[in-house]
Amino acid sequence: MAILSEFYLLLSAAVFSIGLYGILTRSNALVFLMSVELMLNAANINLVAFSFHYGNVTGQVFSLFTMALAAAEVAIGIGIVLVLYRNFEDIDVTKAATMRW
Amino acid sequence: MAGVYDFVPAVALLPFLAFVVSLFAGEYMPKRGAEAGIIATAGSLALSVWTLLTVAGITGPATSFNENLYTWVAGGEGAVTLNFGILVDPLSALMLVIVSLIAFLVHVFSLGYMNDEGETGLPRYYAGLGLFSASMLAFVFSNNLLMAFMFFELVGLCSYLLIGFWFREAAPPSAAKKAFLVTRFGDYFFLIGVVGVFATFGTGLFAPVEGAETLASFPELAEEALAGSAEEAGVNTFGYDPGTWFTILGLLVLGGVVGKSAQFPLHTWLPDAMEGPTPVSALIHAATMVAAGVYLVARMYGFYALSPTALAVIALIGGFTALFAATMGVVKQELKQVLAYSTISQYGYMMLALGAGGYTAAVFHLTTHAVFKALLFLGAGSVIIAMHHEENMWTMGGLRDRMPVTYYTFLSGSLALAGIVPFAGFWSKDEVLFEALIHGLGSEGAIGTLLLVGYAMGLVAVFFTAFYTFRMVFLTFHGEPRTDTARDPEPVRWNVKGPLTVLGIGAATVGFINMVPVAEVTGREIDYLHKWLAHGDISVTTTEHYGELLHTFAGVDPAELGPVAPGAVSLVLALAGVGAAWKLYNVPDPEEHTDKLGGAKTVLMHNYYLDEFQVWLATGVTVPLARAADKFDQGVVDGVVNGISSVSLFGGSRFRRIQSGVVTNYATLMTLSLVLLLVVFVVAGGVV
Amino acid sequence: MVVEIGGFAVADWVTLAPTLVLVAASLLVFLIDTVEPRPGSSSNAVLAAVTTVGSLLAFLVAGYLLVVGVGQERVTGPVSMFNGQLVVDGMSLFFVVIVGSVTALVALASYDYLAGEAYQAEYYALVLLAATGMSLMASANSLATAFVCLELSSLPSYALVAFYKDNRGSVEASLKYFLVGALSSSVLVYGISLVYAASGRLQFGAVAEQLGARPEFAGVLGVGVVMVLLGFAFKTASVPFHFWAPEAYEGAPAPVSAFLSSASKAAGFVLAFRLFLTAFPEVGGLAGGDPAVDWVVAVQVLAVVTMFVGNFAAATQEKVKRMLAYSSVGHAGYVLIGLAAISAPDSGFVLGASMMHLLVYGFMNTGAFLFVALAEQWGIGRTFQDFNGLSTQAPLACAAMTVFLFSLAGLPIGGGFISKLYLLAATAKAGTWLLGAALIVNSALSLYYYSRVVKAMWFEEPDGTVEIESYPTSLYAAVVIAAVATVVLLPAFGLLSPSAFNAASGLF
Amino acid sequence: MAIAGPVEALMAVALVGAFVVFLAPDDSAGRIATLVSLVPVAGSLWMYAVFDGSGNGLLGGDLAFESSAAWIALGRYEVAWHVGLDGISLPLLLLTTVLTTLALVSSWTPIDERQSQFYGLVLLMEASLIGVFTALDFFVWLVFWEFVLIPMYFLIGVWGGPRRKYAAIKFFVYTNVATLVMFVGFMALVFGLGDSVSSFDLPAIAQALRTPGELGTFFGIDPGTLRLVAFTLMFAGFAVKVPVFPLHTWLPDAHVEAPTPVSVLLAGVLLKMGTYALLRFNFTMLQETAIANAGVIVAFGVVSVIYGALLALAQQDLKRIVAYSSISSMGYVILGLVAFTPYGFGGATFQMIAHGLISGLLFMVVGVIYNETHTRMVGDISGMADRMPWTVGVFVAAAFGYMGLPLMAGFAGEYLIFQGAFASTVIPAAPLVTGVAMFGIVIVAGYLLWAMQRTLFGEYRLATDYDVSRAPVHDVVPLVVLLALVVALGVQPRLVYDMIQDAVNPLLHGGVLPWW
Repeated sequence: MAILSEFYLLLSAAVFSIGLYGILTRSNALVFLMSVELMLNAANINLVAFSFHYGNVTGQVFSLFTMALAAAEVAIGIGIVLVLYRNFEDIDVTKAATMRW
Repeated sequence: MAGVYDFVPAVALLPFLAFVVSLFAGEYMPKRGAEAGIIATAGSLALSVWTLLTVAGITGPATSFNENLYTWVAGGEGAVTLNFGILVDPLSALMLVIVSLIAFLVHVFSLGYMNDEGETGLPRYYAGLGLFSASMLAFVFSNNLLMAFMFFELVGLCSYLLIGFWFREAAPPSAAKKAFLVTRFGDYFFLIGVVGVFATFGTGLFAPVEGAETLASFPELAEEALAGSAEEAGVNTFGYDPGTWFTILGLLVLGGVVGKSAQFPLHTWLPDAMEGPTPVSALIHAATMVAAGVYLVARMYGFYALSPTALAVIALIGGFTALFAATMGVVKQELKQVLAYSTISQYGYMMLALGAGGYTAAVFHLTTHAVFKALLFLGAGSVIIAMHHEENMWTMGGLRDRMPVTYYTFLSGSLALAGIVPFAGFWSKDEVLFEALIHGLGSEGAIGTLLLVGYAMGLVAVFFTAFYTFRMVFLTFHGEPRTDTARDPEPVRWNVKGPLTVLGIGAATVGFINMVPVAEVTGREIDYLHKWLAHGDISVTTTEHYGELLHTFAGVDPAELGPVAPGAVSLVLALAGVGAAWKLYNVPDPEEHTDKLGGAKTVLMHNYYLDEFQVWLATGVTVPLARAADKFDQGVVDGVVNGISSVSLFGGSRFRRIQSGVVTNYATLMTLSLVLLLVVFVVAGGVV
Repeated sequence: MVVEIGGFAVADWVTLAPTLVLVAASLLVFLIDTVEPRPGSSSNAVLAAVTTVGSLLAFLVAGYLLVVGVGQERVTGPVSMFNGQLVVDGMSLFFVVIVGSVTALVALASYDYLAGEAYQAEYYALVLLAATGMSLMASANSLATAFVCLELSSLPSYALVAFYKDNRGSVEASLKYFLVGALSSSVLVYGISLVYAASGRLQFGAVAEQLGARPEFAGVLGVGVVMVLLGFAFKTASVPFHFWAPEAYEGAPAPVSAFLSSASKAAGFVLAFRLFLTAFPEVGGLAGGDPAVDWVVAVQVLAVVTMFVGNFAAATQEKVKRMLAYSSVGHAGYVLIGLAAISAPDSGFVLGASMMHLLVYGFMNTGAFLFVALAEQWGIGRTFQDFNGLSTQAPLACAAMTVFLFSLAGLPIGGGFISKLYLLAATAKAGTWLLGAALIVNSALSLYYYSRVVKAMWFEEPDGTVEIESYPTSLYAAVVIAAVATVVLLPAFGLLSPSAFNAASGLF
Repeated sequence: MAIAGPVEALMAVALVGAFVVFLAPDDSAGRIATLVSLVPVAGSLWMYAVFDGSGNGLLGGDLAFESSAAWIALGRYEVAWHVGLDGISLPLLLLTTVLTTLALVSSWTPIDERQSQFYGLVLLMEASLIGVFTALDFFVWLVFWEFVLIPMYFLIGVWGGPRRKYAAIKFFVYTNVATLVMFVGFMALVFGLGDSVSSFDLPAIAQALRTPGELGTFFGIDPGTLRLVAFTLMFAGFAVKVPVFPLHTWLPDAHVEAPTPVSVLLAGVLLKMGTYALLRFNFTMLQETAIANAGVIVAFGVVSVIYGALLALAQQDLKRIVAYSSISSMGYVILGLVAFTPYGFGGATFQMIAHGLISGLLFMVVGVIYNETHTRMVGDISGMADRMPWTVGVFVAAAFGYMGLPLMAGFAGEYLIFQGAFASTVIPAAPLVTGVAMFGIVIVAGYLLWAMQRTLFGEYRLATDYDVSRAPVHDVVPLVVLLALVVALGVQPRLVYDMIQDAVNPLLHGGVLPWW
């Protein structure tokens, strides 16, 4: 029996919210990155689920793109975290706050 | 054909040229520009006399002249055209002669008063005199109200320049300022009046201009409007009853007259104006500035004659001023101050005459006054030269023997001023009072009563006039010299004595042009001035016409009364004044009797506190008001502007703190705004 | 598919030539650097030349295509390719012109700016790749390509901001940029997924077709649309996803700031225009009737708030570069008027105004940042006071900066005057009085803070401690070219405004 | 119709000249700039001599030196380069060119640093001022209108007094906001006209707006309200420039801080932009609205007259006095404009010229005294007539000109305005209102006479230790030229008045007004 698409929506919303929660509460750059991954994957859930719902593959294909881009983003992100550590001796994102106002 | 009228503009242009020449080339002339002025005013005098003769019909048939010469602004359709033009009729021809004569004599006298005294800045002085004469002459022959106003204002400018001639001292610039400002205040009303007259009638012409299409004058139109309906006459009375509106206009114009002719309550500038060089005072008082006001009323008498209210106001102002100023003249200690108040007083008489329907009497008094007042001032100038610029009469005394020419001419002027028969002032003042009396008696209703009140005040003033005049004469010339300077005065030269002599003779004789009582008694037609003004080419500016207007519109009519008895009354009063002065001051060693006046002395010395009042108006009301406005402007109006800017910048400086620099806060804010947008636009379904 | 360009029949992908040029240039840069015997030793001049010429070529080609009418109504109509994933029309070419010109200026300026730095080739390559992404964004016609292009432009940008990897400012800027960017892209992609959930399509036109005026999942769609909107707000540095902008622009190397604040913003806007006007016109109520998702009002709100946030924060800044950063946010608010006032009967007028503003903005804002780059080169400091009396030493550059600033403020010294008034007129035309009022207030405020720089440069006395020794040629050239372009765009506004208007009208 | 003509030539000379001067060495910049500026003077005099326009340029009159070329398309609206002269613009053009040259000459003494920049900026300003008074397309006009601010900002900010920066930015932002407000108002009208106009051509728009029924409903705003809104916005925008109470506070600051030659141009020409625009826009295009609200408008004018004069009375700084009195004088222009009579419009326009010359003269003469004494405070100097007789002579003449002395230009302007306003059927209680406004002539006499008495006369005294000598010839020449012009226009206003009258009469014809 097919699961109603609405449930996928709920699931993805939950995953998205978890990711968002992580971003809001954690100051570790790596956790930040992971949370972003969660949010991206929430989108992927939707894409795949509704691809199934509509019976076209557009969504599924797009979710592949999303994953690839997520990986690229993380690659850049890790690089930045590296230089962050080099300059601030910490990967706490709240520490890098010299520029403000 | 080139007649004299083609040269009338030159009457004013010549002194104007003198102004230019003196100003720019005076420095290089031996007499520092006086030459130009003397030649020019002599030329003006010659032309004026020629004009007078032409108008009188001596050189040919008697004619008048009224033409527009120059379009100042052409309004095109729907707007009046503003012209400059020339009106030469008996009145203006007479006035031209008086003005140019006095101007000429003043120029000559100035050689003695200014050049011989080694003054600096003479080119400026003579330039000022030239411009003064030019403006006044142009004012006199103006054929419309706007042109008259313009030169009237220029006269004011010149008085400013000349009163403030000694600009390095403190008092003259202040007096000059006051003179201009007070008269400007009057001119403000005058200007409204001018604008109003043009807006009402579409013309400011004093008399109709004949031509291919006859241009009506505004007094005529007003008459038409009063007689018929305003629409028919093409007159816009702005929703008022024509009579009321014309009265308003007349009174507005009168504002300028009151200012320039130093009538109550705008007379305060005139005593201060004594700060100017004495020849300038002579010019101002006798023939130019002060005369301009009265002349203006005479010029547009056809308009005033339509309004009983305006006439009553004029008469009352005149009568009151005559008395009021005379009382102040009694206590003054400086020679020129006495003369100043006498001027105010005498112009009051003229106003009284005009208000009372005595047009001829006013012109007559204007004429005689011009002569004897110029004489008195020049005489005073001569005394001042002799006294090394000391003006206080208490430092003089006994000058009679030391400067006889000055004394006798001055005496001639004083007798005229005091109104002693047969000197000029007697005839004219007598006629003024006579006219006031008969019109007061002859007119029905309130105006008659008011005219009688004016007459009464004028009559009382006769006594005071005689008293202060001879107080002045006795203190200055009689008795023993009270100072060393007075014992050994500086001699004066021909250029002082010459003008004095001419005027001295004039003061004694000029009254003969209109000896009404004599004419009445003898039955001989020697009231030349009456005849002169009664007829003319331009019928609407004749006294015949004015008489009709006064009768028809103002209800002012003469009573049947002989001139002899009233004349005798005023003569007795004058003699009483002289006698009182004789008693008090014609002693070897006179003393001040003013203390006997008690509190009244203080009031009189302070000129009834009117100066203080006006100064208070300026510095006690206007200046604080201006300061308050300034505070308001800086604080509120500009404060709002600066406030907006400060608030914005302060807001900005607080607001940017939202950019806290901590990236987690950014994420929070982003999330919050996302949620907010979702709530508003998705859950609530939009802002509306 | 075959299209005709200037009389020649060519394959449709040829119309993507500007983008291809950029790609080729970036590959060439990599190639040059690779064949160098020692890593990192390739000539700065060669690299800069390749980048400049490449982007200039892209600019020229795009301009040529625009002029001959490719993709426009008067010739062929929009050229759609790859199943409608990409489209070349007046709008895309117009924005490629913007991106190309900005990139060329930035590359030119970078030659001096990068002198002596390491990793030059990477820098140029990243610039070119980001430019490629931006130019593709102008052509993206589906949510998928949109996202991909957007990331293609974003990812190199993060790296570029962090170019000075030993500089704390640069790194911090990059970190914030990246983190905000990552969050934004998650929001964007989640929004895309919701739109997909509501419509089952990704291609813009198909989405619109599928949704109609009364979509089935209006709630889901609404959330999706708002999230997509915010995703683009990141790219255009609009409130509330603008937080990265002040720091990124301040910390990044000045040419990169110029690049991001001009080109990247423009690219974000073109995508937003295309997406919202071709995918969500009916749900937004543009075709009449009540909107299902009132994104027009949402954009209006964002526009007003963006203007106020950007300008008010800029008003009291101490550092010139940061002031420019905030002003860049403010300008995003102005440009948003193009979408916010879109409901007018004559929408091409409004959108054309936004496009023209972005075009002019490309020159004047780039120029202003490049001037800051110049100042950084001189080492005179970053605050307003540090600019005191600069005009006595560098009058030409200061004159150019004055042109930029006044043009940004909307004074008739450059094209910014007409484009801003065009926008203001657009608000009047659309009857959105509130937007107009906000524009006026903010424009006034912006004049105040822009002229603070002018005041410092011209009115104040120099404190005498700063001696300018070098006059870097290429940086100067870039600044002067930008200034000339800004000025020329005033009289020459009319050469481009019809293109913008037609391109804008073509979207409806 | 040519695509370029003498107007462009004048602008080009000033513009090119500006850049030449920018590059010229400092010590010759003043001379070069003056020489350059003589070309526009000669050109505009030539235009005056051969002027063959008639009627009002916006209402279908024949324009002289008209040229037109397509420029920008904004949507379906065409912006065209369109310039031309009618009887209103030509006198103002003359005023601009003459006053610029004189201001340049009068700068030789006080401007002693960064001369080439100074003179270049003045020429730049001249170019744009020429544009303001000749442009007939709204956008073209607007470009020039706004561009004027830029050189002015620098001229105040760089060469000004102690608070120059404050004054410059205040002027800058204030007037800029005003422009934007006005712009929205005008655009609303243009868009409200809908399909009947497809350009920003001022004559076309003016004629469309004067055609009943052309203005349609715009976003639910009915035409009457739209007119009122647009009128208000435009009036507010222009009122800042004029300036009209309460939008005037930038003016005293700008004047006081600006170097004298700049004050001359500011008072002489820049303020006239405001009244010129009011005449061209509000009182040409939206007459119905102006007439309906005449009471309010005239109140602004009258309050400006009296309030400005009172403020002048409270000042101690000579330049501030003149600055505030400008507010007063420009109030008369408002009074004249709202009268809707031939003399009202004509007098207002003439007053622009007259006030331009006289206030320029007065500023210049204050500047000459300042050059020698380095103070402008009334309390600091007295008896200047002793040391600088000719300069003081001009001062006195200028002051009396300002007070409205007959046979000087100011009187002609003011009198015509009064004449026009008094008979107005539009102003409520016109005689009374006019009478109240006229009281300004008394106050102006009060403060100018007071200031003259304190500074020029009395014993010579100077609070600053400068060696006062007679002013150099090149300082005095501009004074004399201006004075001569003031007198010439006072004696014969028709030198320019006839063409003005010809150009303003059509404003009263046809359209919404009955012709009276």
